[in-house]
Amino acid sequence: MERAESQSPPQADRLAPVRRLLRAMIVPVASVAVALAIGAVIIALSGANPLVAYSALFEGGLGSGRAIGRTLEKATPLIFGGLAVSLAFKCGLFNIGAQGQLLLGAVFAAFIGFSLQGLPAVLHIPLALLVGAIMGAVWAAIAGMLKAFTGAHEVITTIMLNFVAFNLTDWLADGPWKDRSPGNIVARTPAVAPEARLPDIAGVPLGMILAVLAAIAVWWLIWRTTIGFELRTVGQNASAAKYAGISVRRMTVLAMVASGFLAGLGGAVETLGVVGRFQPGFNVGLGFQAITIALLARTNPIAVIPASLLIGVMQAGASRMQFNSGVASEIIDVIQAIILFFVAADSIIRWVLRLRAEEGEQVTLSSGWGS
Amino acid sequence: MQITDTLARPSAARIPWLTIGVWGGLAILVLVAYVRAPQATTAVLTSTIRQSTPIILGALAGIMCERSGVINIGIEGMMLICAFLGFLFNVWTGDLILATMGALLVGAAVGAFHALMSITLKVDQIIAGTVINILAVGLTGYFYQQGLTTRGKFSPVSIPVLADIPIIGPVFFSNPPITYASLILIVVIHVLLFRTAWGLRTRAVGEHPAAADTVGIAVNRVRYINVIIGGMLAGLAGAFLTLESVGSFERNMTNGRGFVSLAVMIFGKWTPFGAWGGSLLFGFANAMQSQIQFLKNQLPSWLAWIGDLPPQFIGMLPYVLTIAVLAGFVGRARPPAAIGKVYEKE
Amino acid sequence: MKRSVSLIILLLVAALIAACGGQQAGGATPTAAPATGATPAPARPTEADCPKPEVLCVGLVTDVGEIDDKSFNQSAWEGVKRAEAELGAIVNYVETKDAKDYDANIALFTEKGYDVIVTVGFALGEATAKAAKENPNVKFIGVDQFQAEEIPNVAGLIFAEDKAGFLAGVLAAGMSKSNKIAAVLGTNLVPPVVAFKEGYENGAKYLKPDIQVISTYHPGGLDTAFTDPKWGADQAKLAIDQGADVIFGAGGKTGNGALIETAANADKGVYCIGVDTDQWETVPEARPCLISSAMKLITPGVFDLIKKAQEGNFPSGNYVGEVGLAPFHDFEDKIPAELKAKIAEVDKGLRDGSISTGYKP
Amino acid sequence: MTAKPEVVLEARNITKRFPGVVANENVSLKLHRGEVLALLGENGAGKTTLMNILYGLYHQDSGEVLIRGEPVRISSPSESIKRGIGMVHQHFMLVPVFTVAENIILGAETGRGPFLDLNVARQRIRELSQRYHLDVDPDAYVKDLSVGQQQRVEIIKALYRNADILILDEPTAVLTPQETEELFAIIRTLTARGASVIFISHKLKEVLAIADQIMVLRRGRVVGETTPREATERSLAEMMVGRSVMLEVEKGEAHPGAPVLTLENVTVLDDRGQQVVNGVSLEVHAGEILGIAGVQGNGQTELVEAITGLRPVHSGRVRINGRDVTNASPRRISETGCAHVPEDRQEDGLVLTYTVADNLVLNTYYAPPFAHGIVRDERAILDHANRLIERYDVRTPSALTLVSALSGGNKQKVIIARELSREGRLLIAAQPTRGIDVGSIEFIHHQIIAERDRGAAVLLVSAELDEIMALSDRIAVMYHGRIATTLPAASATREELGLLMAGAQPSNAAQEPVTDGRAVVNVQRRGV
Repeated sequence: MERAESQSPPQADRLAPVRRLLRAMIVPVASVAVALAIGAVIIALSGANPLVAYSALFEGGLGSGRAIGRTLEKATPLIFGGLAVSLAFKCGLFNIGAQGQLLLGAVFAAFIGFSLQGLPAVLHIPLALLVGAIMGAVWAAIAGMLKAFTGAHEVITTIMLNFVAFNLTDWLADGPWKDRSPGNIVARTPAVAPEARLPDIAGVPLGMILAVLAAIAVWWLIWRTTIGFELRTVGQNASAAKYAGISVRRMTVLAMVASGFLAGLGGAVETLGVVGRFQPGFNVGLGFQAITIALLARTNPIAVIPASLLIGVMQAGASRMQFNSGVASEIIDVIQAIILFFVAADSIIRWVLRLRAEEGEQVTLSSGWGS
Repeated sequence: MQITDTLARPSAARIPWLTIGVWGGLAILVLVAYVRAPQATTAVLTSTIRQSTPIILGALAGIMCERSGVINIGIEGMMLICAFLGFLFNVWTGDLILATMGALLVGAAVGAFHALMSITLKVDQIIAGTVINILAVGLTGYFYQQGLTTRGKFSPVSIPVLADIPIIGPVFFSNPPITYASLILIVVIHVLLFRTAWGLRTRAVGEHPAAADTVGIAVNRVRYINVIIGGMLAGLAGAFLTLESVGSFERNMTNGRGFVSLAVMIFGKWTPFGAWGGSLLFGFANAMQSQIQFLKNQLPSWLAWIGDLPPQFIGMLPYVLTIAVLAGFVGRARPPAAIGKVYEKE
Repeated sequence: MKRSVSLIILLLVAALIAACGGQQAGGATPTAAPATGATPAPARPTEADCPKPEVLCVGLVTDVGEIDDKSFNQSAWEGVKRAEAELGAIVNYVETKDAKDYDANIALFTEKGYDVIVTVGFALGEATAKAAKENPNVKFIGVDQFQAEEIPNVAGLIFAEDKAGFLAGVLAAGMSKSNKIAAVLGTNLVPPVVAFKEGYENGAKYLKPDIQVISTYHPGGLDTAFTDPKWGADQAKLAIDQGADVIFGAGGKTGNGALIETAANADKGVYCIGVDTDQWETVPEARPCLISSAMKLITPGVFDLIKKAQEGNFPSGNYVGEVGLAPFHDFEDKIPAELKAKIAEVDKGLRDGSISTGYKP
Repeated sequence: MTAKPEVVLEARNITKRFPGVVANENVSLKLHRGEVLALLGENGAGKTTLMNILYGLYHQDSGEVLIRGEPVRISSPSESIKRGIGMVHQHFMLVPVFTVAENIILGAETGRGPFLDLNVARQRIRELSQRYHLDVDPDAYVKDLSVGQQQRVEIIKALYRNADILILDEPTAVLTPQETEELFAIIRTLTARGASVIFISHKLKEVLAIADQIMVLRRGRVVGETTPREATERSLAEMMVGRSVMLEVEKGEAHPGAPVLTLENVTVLDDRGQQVVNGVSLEVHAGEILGIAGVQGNGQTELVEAITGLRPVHSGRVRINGRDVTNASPRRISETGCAHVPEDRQEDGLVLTYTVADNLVLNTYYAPPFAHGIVRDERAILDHANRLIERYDVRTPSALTLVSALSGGNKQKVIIARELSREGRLLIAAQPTRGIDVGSIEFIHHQIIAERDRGAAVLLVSAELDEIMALSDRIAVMYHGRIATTLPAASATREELGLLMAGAQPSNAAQEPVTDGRAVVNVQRRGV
C-alpha cells in the first residue's frame, strides 16, 4: 500500500547491471551484519567478550596461510552443496537432501579410491569423482522421480533419504567396506590410494578449483542454455512450462539429478581431498548450511562462492574462538540461523532500509505441496 | 465416488469398508499374538501408543496450520525448541505442570513467529518452516547446558477399573498425562474442525480465503490463530519428549519426528483420526524394531534372517515407510486448495 | 498499523533470546575455560609460559561433542583438571565440532608449546599419531586409542570394557527376580559398546545359565545413536513391560534415557546399571534404580599418565586402564552379601585370567 | 416524473488510487429503493473497484458513502453485511467442498454455543428458496452444482444476511441466454419486494433489458448517466469506449480448404476422473474459423487441452494435417504447426517474471535461430522480440521489460504475437479477449481473421456468444461434453444458439418459439 510510484519503467542503460548487482547485495550483506551483531549480544550476555571472540574467529579463519587453507577446505563442500541447492531452487525444488547425496558420493568415491590400486592419478581421480557424483545423482533421482510421478514433496522425501543415507553408509563402512587392518576397530573404510588423493595445483587445492569451475558451469547452464531456460521456466511457472511443451516431470527429475550430482561431487571431493577415506561422522552438517548459502547467494551460482567462503571462515575459526575466549562454537550455528532468517524474510531488512522489493524471478517452493 | 470427497468431511454417508477391514484384521492379529505371548504383545502395543504420541501431536499441529492454508514444515523445529524450553522451565520451577504450560506458551510464540513470516512478511512458507528448523537447532545447541538435571517427569496415571481390562487397559488407560491429552485432542480437534463455527471458518479460509473474506471473516486473523494453536500442539509434542518420555533434553532429540508427523498428516488426509491411524502405524514399526532385536534368538527359523539384519537396516524402516506412504497417498489426497498461498485482496 | 504489530513481535522474539542468554550468564556456564591472556595473574605462570620446560601445560581435544557430555570427554577432562589442581598444570580444552578438524585442533595446542595433549576417542587416533610424529617432544595421551604400532610419545589409554560389562552382567543376573534382563545400547558401530554388551550377556549367563537377556542396539546412524534418549527410554519401557527387571543402559545419552525411564518405573522393583563413569554422580535422575555402573576409570587413567609424563617416565604403547563396578551407593544394603562375594570372586577371576569374558574383538 | 422512492445507497466523490493507476476518480452514484442501477463499463473501467469499496473490501482514499442518508465508514465486509449490503462476485465466493448450507451460513453461523447447527439454517434456506423461487438443495455440495445454481446460492447467501441492497458483479458472464432470463426474473422479484440492485455489466443488451438507471464508467470516471428509454446500444457503446466503435467485425468470405484438425469420437476425463468430453467429432478446415460456443464448464477447456496434448485423450483420435497426434506430447503437437492461445494467459500463457523477449520464445526457444545446440542465442531472441513488438503493437518500454508490468491487453498481445508469428496451419484460441480493453479486442479480432485469410484453420473457443457470432464461419455448440450440431454462422441466431447451449436438441431448437425473451426451457441441470 505504501509504495505509490514503484512502477517506473526500467531503463536500458549501461550501469544498470552494476546497480542491480549492488542492490542485490544489500540484503545479504545487511543480514550478515545484523546476525553478527545479534551474535555479539548473545556472546556478551553469556559473559564473554564479543570482540575477543570475533577476533579469534577471524584469526582462526584468515589469520595465517594455514588458516586460509582450512577456510578453503571448509568452503569447498559448501560451494558444492550451495550450488546443488541453488540449482534445485531454480527449478522450484527444495533439495534438503544434499547431506544424503554428499554421503553417498563420499562413500562411493572412497570405495573407488581404496579398491583400485595402481591406477594412474589421471584416471583414478576422475573415475572416483565421477562415481561419487553419479551416486549422489542417483540418490537425488529417487526424490526427483517420487516428486515427478507420485507428487510426494521433495522436502520430506529428501529428509527421509538423508536418514536412510546415514544408516546405509554407516553400514557400508562397518560391513562390506570396513577397514579390516589390524590397527582398526571402528567403522571406516580403508584409506584411498595415494594416486586418488587430490593434489594442490599452484598451491590451491584441486577441490577448490573444481568447486569454482562447477559454479561457473552451473551459471552457464542456468543462464545460457536451453536446459537452463527450461529449468527456470518450470521453477517460475510449471503450468506455463507445460503449455510451452516443456515436460515438467523430465525437468523435475533432471534438476534433482543435477543437484545430486553436485552434492555427490562435493562428497567425493571431500573424501579424496580432505578425509582420505570414508568414516561415519566426518561428512555431517552440510545439508542445512547449504540451504543458508543458497539463500544468502540468492540462488546465484557465482555468489555461492563468497557466501561459502564466509561460512567457511566461521567454521574454520570456530575452534580457535572457543580455545581463546571460551565461547562455545555452537554460536556460529546461531549466527548462521539468524543470517538465514534475515535473508529469507528479506522484507524486514527492506523495510528497515526502505528498499523496494526485487523484481524478476522469485523462489517459490510452496506451490507443489502435497498435490 | 472420487477419493477427494473425503477431505471435506471425514465421515460421509458411505461406510469405509476398507478401513474397517484393515483394522479388524489387525485386531484379530493382536488377539492371536496376545494368546501366544500376552506380556510381549501388551508391551509392544503400549510402546506403539507411546511412540505414536509425539507423531500424532505433531500431525495435529500440521492439520491446524494446513487446514487454514499455511504450510508448516517447521514442526520439527517447533518441537525441539519447546522440548528444550519445557525442560528448562522444569529445571527452574521443578513443576511439571508449569513447565508444560511454559512449553505451550513457547509453542504459541514460535507459532506466531511462523505466522509472522508466512502471513505478514510473505516469506515462502516452506522456507519459513526451514528457518524455524535451523534456528531451533542453532539456538538449542548453543544454549543447552549439559550440567542441568531434571526434576522428574510425568508418570503414568492408571484409570481405575478401565486399566484392568486386558490389552486395552494397559495400552489406553495407564498412561501419563500428555498421552491422555493427545488422545483427547484427537477428538477435540476433530470436533473443532468439523462441528464448530470456528472449524467451518478455518476450513473456508484454507479452501477459499476470498470467499471467507467476503462474508466478513478476517482471513489472516483466522490463520494466525490456527498457526498459533498449531504451534502449541507442536509445543505439547516437544513437552512430551522432555517432560514425559525422557525427562531430560538432548540436542536434536526430535530426530526427524516432526517430518514423520507431516507425512502422517498427509497419510491421514488432513483429518485427526486418519493421522492417528498413520501415527499408530509408525509407532508400531518403531516398537517392532526393538522387539525383533529382543527376540533375536527366539525367532522361528524362517524369520531368523530378520534377526540377523544389521540394526542400520531395521533402522531405515520408518523412514522408508514414510517415503512409501507419501508416494502412495499424496497423489490421492487433496490438500486444502489455498495452501501455501498468501492471501491478498486483489 | 501492521508495522507496529510486527515490530512488537520482533521485540518479543528478541526479548526471548535475551532472556535465554541472561539465564546462560546466570546459570552454570559450561566450565568456563580460563580466559587466557585476558587478565593474567602475576603470581602464576600463564599459557604464554608453556614453552618453558618447568611449566606443565596440558591440553585436551574432545571428540565431536561437548566437554561436559557426562561421558568420556568429561571424564578425561576431569583427569586433566585434577592435574591442574594437584600438579599445578595449566590446562585448556578444545571442543571438536567437525571431525575434519582433529588435526587443526591438536595444532592449537602444539603451536602454543603444550607439553601433554590428551585426545579423546578412537576417531582421533590417526590425527594423534600424525601430530606425535611431527612433535616428538610433546606427549600424547590417546583415550580409547588402541596402539597397533608403538610411537614413543603416545600412550593409548584403553580399557577392557567386556570385563566391566561382565561384572555388570553378574550383578544384573543376581538381582533379577524375573530371570529376564535387558540392555539398551548405543550403536554396534563402536567396538566398546559391543564389548560392554557381549560381556554383559556372558556375565549374566555365567551366573544364571538359563537367564534371558534381551538387548537392542540403536538402529540409527552414528550421528544419532548416542544422542537419542527418547529411543533409549522407549526401549527400556518396552523391555520392562515384558518382564525385564534389570536394565543396562550403555550408549551415551541414549543409555541415559533408558536409565531415567527405568528410574521412573522403580516402584515396580526394577533396577538399572549405568556405564562408563559412576552415573550416580552424572545422572542423578537415575538414582531410584541405579544399583551400580560398569566403569572405565578414565579420569584416574588420564591423571596417572599426565603425572608419569611430568615425572619423565611416560609409557608408550597401550596403557590398560582400570575397569570395574561403581559403588552401590543407596543399594548397598539391598544387594545380598553372597552376590557381593560372587562379584568379588568374578572380579578376581577376570583379573588373573581364570575367567574369560568370551568377547573377541 | 413522479417523486422517486428514498435513496438507499449513495456514494459521493469516491476516489481510489492503486500504485500507478487511479481506479476511481470522483465517482458518485445514487441507488433508490426497488430500483435496478446498471453500472456499465469495459474491463478495467473501475466498476469492480467501486463495488469493492461499497462492500468494504477496499477503502476509498477520499469521498463518502451514505446508506439510507446516513454517512457510514465501511471498513470490512462484515460492516456492509450488517448494513444490508450483499454482493454476488463475478467469480463466485463459494467453497466448492462445502455444502450449500455450509456456504450460506459461513461467517453467520447458527448453532448451540460453539457447535454448528445446520438445521436452523436449512429451514431458513428453504423459506428463502420458496419466497424468491431460488430452488437449491441445502445439502448438495457446491462443486456438484451448475454455474446457474451456484449463482442462486450466492443470492441466497446475501438474502440470508437480510441484504436489501444487492450488488451483482457481471452476473451473466457465465450464463446461457436462457439462464440470464431466469436471473432477470429473479431480480424483478427481488426489486418488487423492495430490494435494490446494482447490476454491473459490459453487455449492452442486458443493461438495456434490466436496468432502471444506467451509469457508465470509463477509466475510473463517470462519463454518463441515462435510462434504457433514452439510450441505444450504439450510444452506450460510444460512452463506454469514448469513441465510436464497430459493433460488428468486418470480414470477408471464407474459403475453406482441406481439413486441418480432425477429431473422431474424442472422450476426455477431468482431474477427478469423470468424463467431461463425450465423443466429440469435428473438422476444422484450412481458411475457416470454427467457433465453439457454450457455457463454461461444459468440457471446452478439457477438449482444448486434449487436442494440444496437455491432457490425455481417453478414447478417440485427434489428427492434425492427417497425422495422428492422439496423446502426443505438447511439444510434438506444437511442432506440427498448432498454435495455442491458452484460456488463462496469466497462469498458462506467460511466465510473468520473465521478460517480454523470453516470453516471445517460450515455446520456440530450443530451435534455431534462438538456440544452437543447447546454447541460447540472446541476440536472435532480442531481435525477434523487437520485430514482434513492432508488428503486433505490443505497448512495452522495451523487449527486456518484465511481462508482469504490462497491461492485460498487452499481455494478451504478447501471446498472440508469439503464436501467430509461427504461421502454423492451425490456431486454437481459447477465450482470446477475456477481460481486456476494447482496443485490444478489436486488434486481436482482426489478427484472428487475418490468420484465417492466410489459410490457417482456426478453432475459436469463447464464452462470449457475441464474439463467437462475430468471428466464426461455422459454430459448434458444446453442452455436457457433446457437440450436438454445427451450424453455419451466417444463419445462426442468438436464440437458437442459446437453446443449444442450454441443452435443447437441435431439431426442435430451430423451431422453438421464443416469447419475449423469457423462454420456458426444460433445462436439464448438470450434476444433480
